[in-house]
Amino acid sequence: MIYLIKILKKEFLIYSRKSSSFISPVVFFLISISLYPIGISNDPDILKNLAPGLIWITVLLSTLISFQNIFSEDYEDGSIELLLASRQNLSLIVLVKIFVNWIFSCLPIIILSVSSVFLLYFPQEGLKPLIISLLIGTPTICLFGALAGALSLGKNSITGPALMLPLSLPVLILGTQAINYSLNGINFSSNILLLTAILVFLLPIILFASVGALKLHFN
Amino acid sequence: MFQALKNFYHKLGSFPWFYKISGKVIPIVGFFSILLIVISSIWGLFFSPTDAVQGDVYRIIYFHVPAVSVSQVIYYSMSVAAGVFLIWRMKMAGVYIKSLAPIGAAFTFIGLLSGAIWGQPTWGTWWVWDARLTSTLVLFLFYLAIIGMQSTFASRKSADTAVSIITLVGVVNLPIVKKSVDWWNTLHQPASISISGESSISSEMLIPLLLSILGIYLFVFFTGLLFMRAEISSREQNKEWFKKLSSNN
Amino acid sequence: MKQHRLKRLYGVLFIVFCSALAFVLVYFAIRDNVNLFYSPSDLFESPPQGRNAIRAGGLVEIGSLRRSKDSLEIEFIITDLKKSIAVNYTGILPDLFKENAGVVATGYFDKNKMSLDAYQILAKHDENYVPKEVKKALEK
Amino acid sequence: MLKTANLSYKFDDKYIFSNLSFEFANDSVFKLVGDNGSGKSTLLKILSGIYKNYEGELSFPDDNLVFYSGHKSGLKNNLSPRENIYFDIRLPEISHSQINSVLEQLDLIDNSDIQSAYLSEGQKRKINIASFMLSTANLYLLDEPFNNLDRKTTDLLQEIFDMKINAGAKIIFSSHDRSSDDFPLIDMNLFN
Repeated sequence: MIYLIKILKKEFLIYSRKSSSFISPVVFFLISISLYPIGISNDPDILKNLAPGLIWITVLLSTLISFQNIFSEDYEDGSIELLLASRQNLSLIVLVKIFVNWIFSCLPIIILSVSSVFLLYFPQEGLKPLIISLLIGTPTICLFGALAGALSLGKNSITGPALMLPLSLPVLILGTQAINYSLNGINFSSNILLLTAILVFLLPIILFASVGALKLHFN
Repeated sequence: MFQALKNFYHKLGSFPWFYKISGKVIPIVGFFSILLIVISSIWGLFFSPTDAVQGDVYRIIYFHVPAVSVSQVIYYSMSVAAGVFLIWRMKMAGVYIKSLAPIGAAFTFIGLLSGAIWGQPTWGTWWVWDARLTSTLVLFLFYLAIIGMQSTFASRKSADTAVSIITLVGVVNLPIVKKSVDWWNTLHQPASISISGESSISSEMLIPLLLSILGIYLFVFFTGLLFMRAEISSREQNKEWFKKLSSNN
Repeated sequence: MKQHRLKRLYGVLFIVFCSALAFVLVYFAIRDNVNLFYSPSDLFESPPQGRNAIRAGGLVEIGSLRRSKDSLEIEFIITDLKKSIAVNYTGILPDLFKENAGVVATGYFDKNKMSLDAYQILAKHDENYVPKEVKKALEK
Repeated sequence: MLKTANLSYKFDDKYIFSNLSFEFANDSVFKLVGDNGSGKSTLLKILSGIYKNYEGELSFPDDNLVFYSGHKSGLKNNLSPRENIYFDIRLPEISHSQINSVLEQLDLIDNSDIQSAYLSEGQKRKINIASFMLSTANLYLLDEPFNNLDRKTTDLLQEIFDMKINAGAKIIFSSHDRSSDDFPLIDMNLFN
């Protein structure tokens, strides 16, 4: 177990040293949030009911950009080989990597999405379901990101995004619908439960698939 | 009888036998498929009656319906090949997936394009986020993922393994996407040729449609064989059976 | 127990445990999906409490469709051949909406007026196919 | 006893090397030589467990603990040398005093806390040597450890080899110079 904590610290250090890993989600969020009113329209009620979808799309795109650097940097400097040689349980290590990537690519955006109440005229009471659905939905999207990253290791082929989008479509639909339901009085707990079910169901499967995909590169 | 089936199954997997047979079959299939497509398009575009409701716009059905149906059939056949590859490690299945993916992608694109062209006059918009259109787009994305996957692996075997896994993930994911998107009421009118119930288009229009479907399936068969032959020759060119075979014909 | 077989066992256990947990969650999600489906007779016998929206379905009674001249306001009656309730809806009806066709309306039910003001009308099935929920309700 | 019996490795139905049988006695050093692509790195990767689908038998002693170091050192550029060593997954739990003593021996101590990206190529290789020194494995698999090392570091590496051998470990490393100074040779060309 201790080696897992050691790896968690190592990943945190690496991410925090790379200045881009702090700034890119924040800047990315601000850019997209300011683009939407300009691009679509700054009429409050249009933005109001678009807000949930827009925030979800921002989180999805942020993961889409950052899924490359879960594994590709380790592939280039050979750490993946060392991990394979070390006989440690690779799936736990990959889980730690995904968790750290979630911290640095999704969490900032979830926290910042509170600002959408002012920027996108998002109604106050919709905030709680928004945060809950994001907190449960984004880990699943990061899982898909890890799988895409493991498969297209090193070479940025079309496979990553082409695989991630279809897989995260249901999560996107459930997430945005949960918020819309809560806004017009419908109980949205069933959506949240479904989102959790998807996350819980997919966690082991996508984890072992990613480890398998990594090993495929070193058969 | 079972023994005959088994060794036919093994013969199917052997490259030399396939290379010999496809050499003879390709020209015949190619000729017939082009012929059929030409006949059905001419018949469908100029001679079949105009539709009462949609006027002449419906004629695009002769490209849209076959393209969409063939794109889905190709994908399901690829997922069968993926299963065969993962269980029996048959190299031919890997060749099959790699060759059929671009064809499937092309026909999905044709299906989307023709659907949009047809949708414009009838629904008044080029594109409508509706269950079937979205899942066709997702199918197109999966095809791209499979094509993209081929080049990211050093060894051929691990590339085929990864591609098979993605194909199976796709087969599982497609119905899920269709179901989750279905929660919006769908504008796409029900399938005009329902296998079970009576088809809701008149017979004069139906015959050219069936002809064009047959033509396009034959065309896919033709290009599929062609692509597989090319793929086999690229994988096996340093093998003696290939040198012997390609030298004398 | 060989080392890697033990590891594989843990992996399989982990997958089985997560799938079981997922199914339990899905069960709860479906069960307390508040806007359960009500047929008109259900609405009469056990009307839903609370403020949340419900889904009601049935066949559109022939001749019950009334459109107001100046606005998009529409009223029609749905029935399961035993009871029938009025539905009012403002907006464009889906193109497959016809009389004597199956329809599912989602909205808020008003007990004393026995009417449902719907904000979503689903009529995605054509005439020769009645939504299965409605069919179930009809057989009851 | 580490033993291979007609070990062969096929990459997409082309054999890189085949039926290699060898017994690696304890506390000894073996030098892998052979042309490029003759399978030196592949053999090291098979022995270290990275490549799994080889043909033939491969038997390890049961208390086998492997230290593998390939062409790419696994060094993180935005971590300092000290952190790179501390977080090296191949090493057991090590104390900071051990790290300091190793850094001093390799005279890396004065820039042990700046990001490794700013170090020279030679200094980066020394960090890898530091991990090699601190490891308590009993099977060392090194891919061309002596490449472009200065005289001083080469001698130091020789010393560490002897230290590890006395401690009862086995070392198998690949190299380009075929001069069999005093290490028993395994010539991979024989098995192509």
